[in-house]
Amino acid sequence: MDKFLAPGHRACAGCSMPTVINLILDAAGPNTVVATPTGCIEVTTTPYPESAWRVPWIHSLFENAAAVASGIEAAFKHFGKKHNVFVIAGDGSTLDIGMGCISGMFDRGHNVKYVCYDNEAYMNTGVQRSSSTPPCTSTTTTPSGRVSFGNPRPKKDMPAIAVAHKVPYVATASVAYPVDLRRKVKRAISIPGPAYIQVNAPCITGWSFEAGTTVEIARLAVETCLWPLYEYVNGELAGVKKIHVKRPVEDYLKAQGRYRHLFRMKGGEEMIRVLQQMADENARKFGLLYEGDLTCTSGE
Amino acid sequence: MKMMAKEELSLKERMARMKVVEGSYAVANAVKCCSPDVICAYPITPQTHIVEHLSQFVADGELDSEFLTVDSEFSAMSSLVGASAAGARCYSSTSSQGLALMWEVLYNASGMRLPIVMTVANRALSAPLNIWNDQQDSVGARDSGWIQLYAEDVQEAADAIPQAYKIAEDPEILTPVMVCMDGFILTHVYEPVELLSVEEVERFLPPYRPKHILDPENPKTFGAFADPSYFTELRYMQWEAHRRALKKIETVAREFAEQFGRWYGGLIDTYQADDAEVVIVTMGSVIGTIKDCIDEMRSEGLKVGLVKIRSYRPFPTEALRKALKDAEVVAVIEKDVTVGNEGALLTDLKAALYNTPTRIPVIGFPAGLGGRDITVRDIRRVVDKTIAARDTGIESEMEFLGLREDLL
Amino acid sequence: MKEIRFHGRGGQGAVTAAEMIAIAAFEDGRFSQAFPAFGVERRGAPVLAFARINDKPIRMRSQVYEPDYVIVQDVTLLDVVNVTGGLKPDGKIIINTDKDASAIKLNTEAEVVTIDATRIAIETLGRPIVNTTMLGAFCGATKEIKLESLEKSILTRFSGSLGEKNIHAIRTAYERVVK
Amino acid sequence: MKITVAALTEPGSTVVNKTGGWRTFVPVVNHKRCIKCSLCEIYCPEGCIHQIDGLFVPDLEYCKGCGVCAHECPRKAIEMVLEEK
Repeated sequence: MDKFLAPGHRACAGCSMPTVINLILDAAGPNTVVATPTGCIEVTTTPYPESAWRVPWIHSLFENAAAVASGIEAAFKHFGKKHNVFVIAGDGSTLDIGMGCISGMFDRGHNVKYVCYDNEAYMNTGVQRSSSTPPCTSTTTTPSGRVSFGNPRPKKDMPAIAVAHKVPYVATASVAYPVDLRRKVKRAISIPGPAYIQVNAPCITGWSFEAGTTVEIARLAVETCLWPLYEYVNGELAGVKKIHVKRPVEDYLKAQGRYRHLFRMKGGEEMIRVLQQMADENARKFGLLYEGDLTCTSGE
Repeated sequence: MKMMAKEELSLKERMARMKVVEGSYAVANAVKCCSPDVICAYPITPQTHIVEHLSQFVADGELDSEFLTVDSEFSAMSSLVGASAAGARCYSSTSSQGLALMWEVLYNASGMRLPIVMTVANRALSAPLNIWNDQQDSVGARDSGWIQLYAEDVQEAADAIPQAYKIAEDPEILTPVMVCMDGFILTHVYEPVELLSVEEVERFLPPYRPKHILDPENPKTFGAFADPSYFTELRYMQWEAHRRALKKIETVAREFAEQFGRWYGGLIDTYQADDAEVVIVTMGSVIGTIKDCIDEMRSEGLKVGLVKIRSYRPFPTEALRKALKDAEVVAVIEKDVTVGNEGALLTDLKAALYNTPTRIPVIGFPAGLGGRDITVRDIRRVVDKTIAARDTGIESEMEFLGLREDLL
Repeated sequence: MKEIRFHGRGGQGAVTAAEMIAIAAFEDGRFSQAFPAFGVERRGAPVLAFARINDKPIRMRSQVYEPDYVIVQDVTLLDVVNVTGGLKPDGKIIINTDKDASAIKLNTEAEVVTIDATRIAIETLGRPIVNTTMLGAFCGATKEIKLESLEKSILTRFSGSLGEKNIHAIRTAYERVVK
Repeated sequence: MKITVAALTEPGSTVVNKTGGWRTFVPVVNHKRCIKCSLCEIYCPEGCIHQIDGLFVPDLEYCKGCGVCAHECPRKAIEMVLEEK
């Protein structure tokens, strides 16, 4: 069966983003309209006069997709049309520049399902830090250097911000867990009002990992507990993806060029310990482990 | 061009149809009569009364629109981009900083050829913060691809709304329209107005039936990105649409006059200009004061006339050349100034006249900045200076009208 | 053309008063215009509003500099604002005060009319909101608008018993000034 | 081709852009080992692995040779080999 995103698009070989889009649209179905801000999606899927999209799709600006989707939803409401309205947006446009529009969209309670594919930096413009970039990540604007371990700040907790807006459905997901992702999209649609889903979406260029390992990297993020999979329904934690074997963060970090400096620099070990504490805290906070589960200490 | 009404109504007949209302109410009522599907606006002085009246119409069930109380002007225009692409007739209104905050979306709406209509309640741009009227805001947006109409009085600001939709939604035009009205001076004034009715406007303005919308049955892509091999042509198409709008604005104004008996000019209008030696060119609410002043000066034997710019974008180059061909000297009064050059209208007008045989002297007067009142005495000074420029040569091409030199 | 300037304090309804005059004059079959001296004044600060009445459509949009009539809603403004500025010598200034006109010293040749609008307002409306009462006095002192037209105009803004009370206030002020 | 007002484009029209030329390595499927889990089809970023007559086949007109299918195949039924051009 043809996917909703046609081949011939210009995404990097091994990019996770087209897979994320196809999983979303596979779950949402053809009765769906998508708004997308400026970013890799727009540039790679809609080079005029071509478009990869097989659902109606609109791009306006970098920071306004949530507002554009609000207007679409309002128009459909006015005309009595029942279509799913989605935003599919990167982390820069979501956590940084588009924050005001998203806050407004959540606040007004539009029936818009907002999916952020989170590749943790501004990849379209060349891997600059966003507020979704994790600590100790080397980007082109927070490069590692003699006196720097990369990004000094924690990752902004956007799902918590969505929950604080009383968004009825908030979830995290991963490209490595397609069944879970599709289920969450369907659940988001089934609950009236806004929804927010943040999907971990590795970027082969910005994260610098081996060809073919895109999904593997995303899976490691979950298995290390650096990317917890959870759902909030009406402000309550309503489900988590449990981890059978919790992997050490090194397994995730060492597979990516953006953390290479942590294994080479003096003091890098201490930084890795900090990241491990973050993962452990996620495991504790969300209850990611089965009782008595093992934690691997090194490798496999 | 003379009034095109089938039958000119007597003043008494017109008075019988008038009501004294606030300018913002008249505009909101005109918007209501156009039955927009989606309205998005963010409060900013002096535009607020327009959206408050519209909100009340919705609350009272008199207007069936989705009214989005958005988080910013930026979101307001962005939401309308989405709504318009989804097939909705859309309205917003703003002022000053609000328009500036929309700047990025303005280009987007026009580039995507979305026929949104917006009232700009003209106000100065900060700093220093100033809530009063001038036209720096919309003049600053003159290159955004929007059509810009400027209103002389409340009646015109209201009547321009259905005209704006008719122009914007024409499949040959598909370009958003800004209706500019001077903040406070027109938005907050109470004066007699013939209020439009839904039935009348329905006869004038056809329903909006866009050819392409966001529709899962026909899943088009809106807002693709265009590389250098296509961008120029897409801009050219916008530019062509503005050229076609030159005619469309005239046609729609005539159609309006035929049905409603009210004529404000098409692209421009003139007052006592036929035999005028000195012609003032301007736009907006200062025109009324100038007309009174011209009557005075005419009674004193001074051949002064007025050319009113109604459409600033598209710029009515041909119409201005024709209207000014017999003038001896021209003064431009405008409520904006390009810091680093001169008034924007002054530059535009001089450019329009440059490649013509009648390259008459043109001098400019930025006036009314930040709400500085423009008085009859000010207009007289403009005329005196302009006559001097004709008789003894141009002393300075531009003068800030009413500049308080004592403060400098 | 007749031009009117209103001096009040923010919250006293000077702008509404100007609007009421515009509506009433139009009711009389004349053209009119009313507008505030737009500002950011808050409750209590001195404010200005203007109105024009004419037999033909009004095009003039500048502020009023040489009024035929001035209405002062609050006597304390006499100390802080030049209320007679530009007032025509054959014009009138109507001031809300319990003093007699002869006790008011102003730099003008125009006729000074005084009215204890605050007392009338308290007695008829139960509140010291004087804008409508002052309109009754204006109507009586100038005959520029018909009393019935003013009453109609008031009823477009105030309905029910509030409308009736305001009309009572207007008539009281009107009669006192006419006497 | 004439340009369209507002740069509207047709759905799925990127199919004219054959991205197969981007490839260095080509996936070769050992259909005997395949258990038809369809993970390769799900994960393929190009959406160009299709089931044809019961077999999972990459459409080499579009396959960019990223290797995700091979890496994710639980039975190692797909091998990336240097493509001869």
